[in-house]
Amino acid sequence: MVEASAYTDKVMEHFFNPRNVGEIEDPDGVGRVGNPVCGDVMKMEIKVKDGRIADIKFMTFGCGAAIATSSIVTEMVKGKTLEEAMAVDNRQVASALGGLPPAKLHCSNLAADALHKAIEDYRSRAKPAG
Amino acid sequence: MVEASAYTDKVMEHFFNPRNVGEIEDPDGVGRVGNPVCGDVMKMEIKVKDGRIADIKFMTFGCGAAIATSSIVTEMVKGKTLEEAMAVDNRQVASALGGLPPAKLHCSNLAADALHKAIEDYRSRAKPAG
Amino acid sequence: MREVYLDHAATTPVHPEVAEVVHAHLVDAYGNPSSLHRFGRRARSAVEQARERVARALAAEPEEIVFTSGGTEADNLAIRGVARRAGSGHIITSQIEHHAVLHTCEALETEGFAVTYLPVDAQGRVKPEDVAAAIREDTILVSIMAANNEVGTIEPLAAIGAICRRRGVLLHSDAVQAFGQLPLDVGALNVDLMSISAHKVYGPKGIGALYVRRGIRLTPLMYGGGHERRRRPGTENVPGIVGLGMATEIALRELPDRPQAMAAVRDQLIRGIGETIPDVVLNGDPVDRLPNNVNFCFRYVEGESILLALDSKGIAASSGSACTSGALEPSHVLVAMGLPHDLAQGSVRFSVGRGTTAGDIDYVLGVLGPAIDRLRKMSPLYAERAGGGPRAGGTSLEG
Amino acid sequence: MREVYLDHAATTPVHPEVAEVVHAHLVDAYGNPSSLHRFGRRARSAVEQARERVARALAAEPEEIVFTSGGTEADNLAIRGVARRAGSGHIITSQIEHHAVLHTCEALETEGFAVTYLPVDAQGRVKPEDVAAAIREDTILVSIMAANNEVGTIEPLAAIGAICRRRGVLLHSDAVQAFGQLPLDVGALNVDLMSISAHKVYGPKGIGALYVRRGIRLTPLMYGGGHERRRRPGTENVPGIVGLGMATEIALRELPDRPQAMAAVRDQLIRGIGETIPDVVLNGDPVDRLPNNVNFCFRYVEGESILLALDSKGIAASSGSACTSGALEPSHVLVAMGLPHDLAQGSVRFSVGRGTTAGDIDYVLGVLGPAIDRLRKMSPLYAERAGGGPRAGGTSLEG
Ligand SMILES: Cc1ncc(COP(=O)(O)O)c(C=O)c1O
Ligand SMILES: Cc1ncc(COP(=O)(O)O)c(C=O)c1O
Repeated sequence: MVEASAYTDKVMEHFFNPRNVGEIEDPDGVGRVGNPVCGDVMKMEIKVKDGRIADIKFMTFGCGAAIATSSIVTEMVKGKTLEEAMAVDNRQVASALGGLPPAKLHCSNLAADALHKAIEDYRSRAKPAG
Repeated sequence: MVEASAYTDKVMEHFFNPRNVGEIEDPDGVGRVGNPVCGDVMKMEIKVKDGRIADIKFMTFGCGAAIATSSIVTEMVKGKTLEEAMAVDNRQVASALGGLPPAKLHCSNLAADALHKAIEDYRSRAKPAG
Repeated sequence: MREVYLDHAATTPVHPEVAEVVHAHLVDAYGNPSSLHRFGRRARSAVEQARERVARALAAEPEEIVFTSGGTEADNLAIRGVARRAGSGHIITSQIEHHAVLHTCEALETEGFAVTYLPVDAQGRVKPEDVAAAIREDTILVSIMAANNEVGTIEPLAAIGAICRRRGVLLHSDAVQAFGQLPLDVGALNVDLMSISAHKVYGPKGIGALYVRRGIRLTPLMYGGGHERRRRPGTENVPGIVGLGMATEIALRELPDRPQAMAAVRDQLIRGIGETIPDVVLNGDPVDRLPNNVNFCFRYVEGESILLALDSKGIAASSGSACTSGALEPSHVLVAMGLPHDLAQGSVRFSVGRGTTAGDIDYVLGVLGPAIDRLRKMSPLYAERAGGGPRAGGTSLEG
Repeated sequence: MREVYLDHAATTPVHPEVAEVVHAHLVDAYGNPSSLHRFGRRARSAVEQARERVARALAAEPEEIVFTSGGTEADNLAIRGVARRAGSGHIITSQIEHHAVLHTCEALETEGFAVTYLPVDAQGRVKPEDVAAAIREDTILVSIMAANNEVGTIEPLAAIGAICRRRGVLLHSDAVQAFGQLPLDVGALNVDLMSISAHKVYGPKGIGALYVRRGIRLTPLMYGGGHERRRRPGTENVPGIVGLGMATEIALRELPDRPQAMAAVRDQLIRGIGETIPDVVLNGDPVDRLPNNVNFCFRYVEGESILLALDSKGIAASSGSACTSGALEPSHVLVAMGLPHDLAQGSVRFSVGRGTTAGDIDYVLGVLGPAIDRLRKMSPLYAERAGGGPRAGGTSLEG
């Protein structure tokens, strides 16, 4: 159990109204991180157009922090270039939410990792098979 | 400190209205027990007539139990023969008061001892000096 | 907003009669029970009356009751007290005990004691024959809870007590959850030490008691004045003790009816969840179960997110034990019962109370289904449930 | 009958505002602070507000405050916690500490620790130079109280703190009696650990706190949940904690005036006794003395009998520490100060409070003189005082 009043209003707002939930028909890149045995699982799917993230959707199994971080990261990077998106890290995600409880800082804050995986996946597909 | 409500009503009654307090002018026997360093000091003085305790008075430095046991023992033995008085022991004194708190059973319950000392003192005086 | 408190296993609302006597004793019986004077005597007699009430509820003698600051201290005093007194030896407990028992045992292991942590079956029950088999020459104590706080399973305490008595080994039982819900008779159960806590039975927090069978000597946890017959120093928590006494009295008075009434709403909730939400698993024993406990795993979703969703509708429940903070690990109880970690992550405990109504349960059922539904729609595990693996791309990373 | 409570050093009446917030939190903020939901959050924020209040009163940070079940537990946690963490070493304390400190140190001696019990002067004061001289290579802790509970002497804590800081030794102070009566600033005093207890400052019994300077690691007394930053497990005593917070707030608010007001009635009583009763001795320091403390030896009479006489007139006082029960020995504090045992037997402590009036003192003075007189008339020691020995016959027997 987390300590009470651990979450900021911003976390709660994203938890209750998550942006960009779902899956993308025929995504250009998919990133999946986490493991149900350890806690949270996040999946990010992206559509890329002109080197920018044209669309992004997530699916998350996890606690409030996991869902809120997933949601806000999609908002943060939509329309950004892939380079800009790769530069977003979990620390920035946490601070965009007004902070996370200490216990949640690591385990449930994997959204940027999932995003990066999705971008890497896109890039690896874009490359000719080596 | 003793535990609260440790004393019976009878103890309190004797503490507040002790019988036979004081000293006897020219006593036939005197018993003094205890030691201020250890707690209580009791002094019993008796007048003996026809082998009986014709008068008895006490002086006590000590706690409530010490004063009450001194008082009741004088009441118990006044008019009794010396043999009867010698048979009174501290256990009987305590039960005549309706009992004493455990912590008080030994240290502050010396009244019978003081009485016995007074009787012995009387007897030693009565005997021709050996 | 409607508020429905279904976290009575974490703590209970204080009964108004209890709050009243606590307040009265704060104001009127403020003396120190160790003091000789009338203020002290008033406090002393309030404490001793409470002691008699607690003793009566356990079929014990007043002098066998030691007041503590709660269930945790009672558990620590029992186990550490016996162990330190013995000096060395072997302790038997179970894998599903409260952390107050488990972590005390673990600390004693670092101090040279041997500890066996018995497994439990899929319902969370300790097998008496496992206790019998684990007893060694040097076993000094068995500690098995009366009922589990997470899944509500009632342990076969009488059978374990009979074994311990026969083998001459002391038995402690953490009855913090069972007290007030099950009749407890330390004589009939052959229990030598038993922990209870007031705040689980509509009493105040910060006060509990340990039953210590006459003749058992414990090394105290703390040193100071000679309070509680030299077993627990410190000025007595008079209002707390009086509150525990009153809560005990009320529990005893209501014991013929309260458990059945709670079991009725409990069963309404169990039935309702089973009928309206797919892919759920009831944890704990379906029959030998505390009358207040409902514990479900909701597949494909995580427990805390369910709690947040419920909380936003005024419903209070718990995932796992409320006493373990900051932990992202699944409940040690569910893991000991053999649940896979991912399933255990989705467990939620609803614990009803004496004030819970059928209407409360209807309200909860109306909220819960849609909440689970919404979360499952977000869950990649739910989306993948048919295929059994990731739909496309990506690899798994240890989180 | 008129009742005059002059035993505030044993415990204080709960302030009505405190009783009110305790009651309110029993009824309304009954959640478990560890719980995620709104009931838990309400309780958590009440606890954290109280922690801030206590911290502010000591000029400490909130995370440096650990709530305990009282002063006794705070003392035990500080001393045992430091000692067990260190594993071995030497502890310095004084002969006039509360039993919660002394008996903890004695227990640690049986566990292999070395302890120096410093003597005090005739006023009950520890000499800072004695502390300095006693510090060894392996000294792990000094524990000196801020003010003595029996005779009220204020210890030179700042001087001792400076020595300990210079020598790199941790300093614990039992400030249970000083808190609320003297300004306490853990930074200025260089104190690393400080114990307080709510019931001495018009708060509820069964709750206290230990200040633990940031960075100091303690081995806990008990094991269980991760409460109080892993320093003290168990469901938080929310109403008690809130009560301590409120009592602290009131004490802080009244600190500019309360001590002077109490000192005025204290001095009225000291003067009155000195003027009306012969053969008395004021114990403790006449100047560096807690504003609430009056402690006299009445020659030739025994303390308990005085208390009984006062009690029968509704007056509550104490002989020695209220925390030592069943003891017929004279106060260890008076003995350490060099009083002969027989004189020490006749000591009575009157401790005034924020509600004590000049009229109360007049009433006490009217009762006390005749009571002492009556008891002296019964006392063989009084009768013998001129001659200096038994008047006749009889011998002395060890009692
Ligand atoms: C089974 C069990 N044991 C012990 C405890 C600890 O009790 P307390 O919170 O009073 O310390 C609890 C509850 O927290 C419990 O459920
Ligand atoms: C100086 C001192 N330390 C410690 C204590 C113990 O505090 P508590 O009774 O809250 O355990 C007391 C009072 O009893 C005291 O006066």
